[in-house]
Amino acid sequence: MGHLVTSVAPLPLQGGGLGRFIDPFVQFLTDITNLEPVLLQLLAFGLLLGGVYALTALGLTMIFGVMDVINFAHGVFLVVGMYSVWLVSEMAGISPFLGIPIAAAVLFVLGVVVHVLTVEPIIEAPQQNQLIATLGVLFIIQSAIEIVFTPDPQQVELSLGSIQVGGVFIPLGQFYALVIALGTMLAVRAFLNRTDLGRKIRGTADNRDGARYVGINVRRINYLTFGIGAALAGVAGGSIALFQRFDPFTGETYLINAFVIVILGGLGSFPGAFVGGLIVGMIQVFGGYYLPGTTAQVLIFLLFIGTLLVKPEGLFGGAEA
Amino acid sequence: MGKTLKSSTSNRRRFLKATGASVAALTLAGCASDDAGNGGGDSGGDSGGDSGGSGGDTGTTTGTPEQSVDEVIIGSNHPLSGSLAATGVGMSNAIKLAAMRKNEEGGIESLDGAEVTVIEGDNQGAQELGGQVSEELLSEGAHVLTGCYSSPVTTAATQVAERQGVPFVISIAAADNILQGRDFNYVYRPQPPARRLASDYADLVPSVIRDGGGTIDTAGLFYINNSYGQAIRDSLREFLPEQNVEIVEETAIEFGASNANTQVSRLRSADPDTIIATTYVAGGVLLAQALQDQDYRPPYLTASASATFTDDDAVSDIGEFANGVLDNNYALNPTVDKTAEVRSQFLDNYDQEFSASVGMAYTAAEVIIQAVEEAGSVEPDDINEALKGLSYEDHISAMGAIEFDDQGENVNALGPVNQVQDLSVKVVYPEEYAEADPQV
Amino acid sequence: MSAIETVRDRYRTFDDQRYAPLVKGVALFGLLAALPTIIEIDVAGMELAALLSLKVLILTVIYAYTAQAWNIMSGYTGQFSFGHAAFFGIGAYATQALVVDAAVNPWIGMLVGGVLAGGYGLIIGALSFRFKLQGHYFALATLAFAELLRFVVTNMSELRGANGYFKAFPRDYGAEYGLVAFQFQNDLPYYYLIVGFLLVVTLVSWLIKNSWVGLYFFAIREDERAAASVGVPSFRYKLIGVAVSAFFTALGGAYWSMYFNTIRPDTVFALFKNVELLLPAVVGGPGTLLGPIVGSFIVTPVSEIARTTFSDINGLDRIIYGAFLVAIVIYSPRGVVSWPSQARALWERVRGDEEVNE
Amino acid sequence: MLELSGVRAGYDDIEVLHGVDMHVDEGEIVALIGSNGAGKTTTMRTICGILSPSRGEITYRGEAIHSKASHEIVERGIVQVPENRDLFTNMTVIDNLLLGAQTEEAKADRRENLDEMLELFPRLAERKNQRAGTMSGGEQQMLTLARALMGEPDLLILDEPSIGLAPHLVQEVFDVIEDIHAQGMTVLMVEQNVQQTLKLADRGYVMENGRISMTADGDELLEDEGVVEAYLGV
Repeated sequence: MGHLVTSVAPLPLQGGGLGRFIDPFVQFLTDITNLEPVLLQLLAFGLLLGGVYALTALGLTMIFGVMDVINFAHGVFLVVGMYSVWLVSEMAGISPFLGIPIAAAVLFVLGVVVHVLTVEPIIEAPQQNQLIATLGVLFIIQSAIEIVFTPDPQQVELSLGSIQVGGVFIPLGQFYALVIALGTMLAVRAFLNRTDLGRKIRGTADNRDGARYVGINVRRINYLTFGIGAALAGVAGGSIALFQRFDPFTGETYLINAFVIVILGGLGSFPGAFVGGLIVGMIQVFGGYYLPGTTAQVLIFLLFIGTLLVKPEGLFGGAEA
Repeated sequence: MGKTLKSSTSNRRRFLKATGASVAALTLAGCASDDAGNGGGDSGGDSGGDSGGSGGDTGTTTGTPEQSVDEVIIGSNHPLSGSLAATGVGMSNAIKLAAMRKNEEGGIESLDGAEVTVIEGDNQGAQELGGQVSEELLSEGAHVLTGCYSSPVTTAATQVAERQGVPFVISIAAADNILQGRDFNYVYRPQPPARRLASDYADLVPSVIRDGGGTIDTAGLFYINNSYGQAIRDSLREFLPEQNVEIVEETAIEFGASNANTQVSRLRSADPDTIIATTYVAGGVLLAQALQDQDYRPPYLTASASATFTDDDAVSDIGEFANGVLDNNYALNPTVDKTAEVRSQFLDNYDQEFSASVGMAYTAAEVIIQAVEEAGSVEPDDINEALKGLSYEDHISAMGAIEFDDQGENVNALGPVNQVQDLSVKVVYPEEYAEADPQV
Repeated sequence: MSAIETVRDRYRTFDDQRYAPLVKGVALFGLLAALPTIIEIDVAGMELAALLSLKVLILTVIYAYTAQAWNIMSGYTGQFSFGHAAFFGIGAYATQALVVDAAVNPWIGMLVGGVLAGGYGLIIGALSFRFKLQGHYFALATLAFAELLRFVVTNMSELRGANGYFKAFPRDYGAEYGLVAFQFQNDLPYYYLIVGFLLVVTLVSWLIKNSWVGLYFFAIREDERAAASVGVPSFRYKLIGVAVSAFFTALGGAYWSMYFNTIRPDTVFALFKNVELLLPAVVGGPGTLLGPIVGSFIVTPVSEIARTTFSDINGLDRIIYGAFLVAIVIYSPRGVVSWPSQARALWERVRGDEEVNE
Repeated sequence: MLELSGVRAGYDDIEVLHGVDMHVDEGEIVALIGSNGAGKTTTMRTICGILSPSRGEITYRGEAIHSKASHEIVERGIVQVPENRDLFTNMTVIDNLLLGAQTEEAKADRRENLDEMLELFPRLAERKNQRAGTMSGGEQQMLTLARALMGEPDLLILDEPSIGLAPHLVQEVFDVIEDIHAQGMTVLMVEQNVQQTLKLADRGYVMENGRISMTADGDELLEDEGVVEAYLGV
């Protein structure tokens, strides 16, 4: 791979004064002016990572957008999706790809149950109560998985490898996840825009009181929404299981990034989630390449705060879901 | 709260937990019921069963009002639930195994065959529970403590032991300053801490490569961005230049990251002679995956204190690509027969991998047992004196006799060099512990 | 008149007296001060200490303290902060960085931390309130400010990166074990110290609640627009709430760092630290003086009892604890301290019905 | 047709309605008037199940409906034009109208009804693919009314249908109300435009402090001195 070795990033020693903030950007600009081939590779990685992140945010944005509930259990829903796919492929010997719809079904049921038992009774209560209720759900499900499947990491036996397109490597596992993310996004969007139920969900998201005045059964919309949101988490978790080892605690890192994406993209907005995912993915990839340590995450939170302040409705906020 | 107790009780102070390793053994058999079916011929099951009847009865119903010298209680303070539990449970099991083996040999000789009992506490990997669990184990009658895997938890746990004047032998806790400069009188660490592991890397790995005719002038670090990763990184920065290895690239991965693509791109463009990985199991797997995905491998793929390339499961998950990786970490000593014996017993009993970490915990338990044997007493101060003067050679870790300095560090602690050969992890250097020659 | 009613009426008469808060406060803190002794009392062969050790008591009071501090901002002004770990961590880090790197006495470091946290709170508040963030958006913004610090500190070698600090010995900063050094050789003084902290923050909270500042706070919480229309400078008063709350939360972080010996970005700035700090207030009753204290004496012991009772299966205690959280917010959305008044209301409704029927 | 007896309701701890008694008969237009804060909107919200009464009874065609959810009340034929409109502001005019048809019957007819509404309100036809939130206040009010009519109500409840509208639009709204009443729809309305309302109404109720203080025919109320003084500003 010698042809790629044209730029050696400066040694990013942490604690090196102001230079550590400036040098990476100088390096980045130099690489751009030199049209370094590595930029194309990073772009591809950013796109792939962004796709995975977008997928993890879809369910959250749906529940957040329609019901105005911050679902802390979303991360552990992802984990249930991972274990579902793993169980299906390890125990039943079915292809993990077929496990993904099964994971969605499992999560739909789980989502409805969780909603009816914990969120519905306090849907009108102060928001912090819902937050704590879903936190309780997180503890319950996470520990239940831990007890049943042990805390040991698991892995779906599937080596997908990578392909090379014009000098750019594309890891296939993440590529499939990106395809699934796009497909899911389009499918859900079509469902919301073209079906009666979808219209009711959008209406409820738009104006809950309005929905009640026209006679929409808001309770039913609530549990369906929660179920669909959870099912989307199932799809996301199942897709992640295609390329990543996981344990009962894997969901937590995804959860925070999913919040960032939901806000970046705008509550309830699916294209927004996609763009938000791409932004976070790109920052992580380019930031990870040029900046020392995990400083990229600092940028992500700064962007998050900036969005909240300047455009809290998100990039796609206010637009139709 | 001890795992050996079958009935729960509201007063743990009065109501001592199940005594006698016989009960422990029974519980173990229960846990590992799968193995008990086919592997029950193992002598441990029999002897446990023999004495179990009476011992179990008296143990759970009456308890012992005072410390008596017919049993020695080791308190194991580990994360048995939560995100660290995957390793923590294995470590605690290893400590139970050490007790069981001692009891099979007839118990503590110098105490007329007193049995070794292990009581377990779950610190959940939480700093605020470290001290609490230590106290609980002590109030349940533990004579000596061990733990805790996570360094902040260990700090809290050892503090309690020190204040109460009870010896604490650290099973694993990597942070250097747990002991160094703490003025502890009761805390010991057989394991090489982070700094020692990194310095062993610098001392050993380049010479292995150079002796084999290879060149290692530049290195790229790949580390997990938490305290353990940063501690190793800082020490490597200090020690590698002394061995004429220049660090030309550093890249960090976040805990729980989904891939290592960017990091590998970065390492790839720096193209060092070696990549040095310092990660938990997951991070190393991601590294291997991303390296393969980008069709890149430096001349030497190495690791320092990385859990990945000493973990049989991870190595088999990674497959072919793992072959040849050089890793320095604490390791089991393959040159003594006892290692294989303990390993197979552990696998039979717990259906878990006997990893280097688990092995280190096993050694910590043996250190405790040996100290009690030499003390001939369960008095904390007697055990403590024994630990101070201890020189324990008959252990299964790949290091010299375990002897503690004034701070409680093992002067002979060592992180030898392993290599993955034919998908199995082999110690290759220093020669006294090597089971195979390094392939460079 | 039944005996219960007599008692109730007497209590009401007492409650109206001006000295009532003082008497209640003295009784409450007297009880807290006596707790370490009480738990050792042997009743029929059982000690409370078997359930609640001194360490658990300390933890309980720490969280009562932080929840009380959180309550000043979020309970009183209604601005729900989900990022108090930021202030907690700043307090811990300022104390340790100064004591370890510059041999500054931890009490001074603690105050520096308090001021820094107050400043950070003002920045968060000024930005958020200027841009009119509310509800979930405000909660997420505060969370982001806390997470931001976690990653900043992790990547800053000046603050020892992810490795964090180990507490120095008293002799390293020219002190001896004791109050001045903020270090003790056993837990009991630590307990009384945090009870003292709790007393101070509760007093401050009470003073605020019973002053015009508190009146403004409540007005803002109930209806900010209406408050503004009658001339309450809501922006300024919300900032006061944040700053006071941040300051006291930082002192809690300082205490934490001295008691637990070591801090790291992923212990004091942890994601779930944000939850732990405020949970007692929500469970007990946000916006009330007693809520955070009562809440903490429920949350922490319940988690502790679950842990010790269900220890046979690792992780079961978290299931119980999670179910408990769900149950408490469903059945008592306004907190445990509302139980007596709810019971009274129910009682009066029943009686009211009887009167109507007569 | 609709009867409220002893209805008490409110928000959280604050009771707003202290026992409301009123009724609406089939085919009537009934007006509810009163000063701000008297409890008119609370009454409307309680009838439609947005709030549930703490005491008292609401019956519709002999069936108790006070503990029913809002969608069940809509199913029975009561549809409201709420005071603050509660439109789906991010959705198109068409979507808003389609969402108005929730009952089975309304759904079956919704294509026809849609055409009818677009005919009835030409402004809406012009903007049918525009987002509701981008329209003017008058257009939004038309849309709210049209959305309610899409539900094919038997009893239409109007809460301040002319609020904030330009005078010529107010007249338009009243014309529409008169029109649909003429087609046989029962109407219960709250209006600040008291004079015009009472002229239109068969009967009126005056509400004060959460209670009905008087009731009479529309014309009688218009002549009542107290009412004239309090609500007509003469």
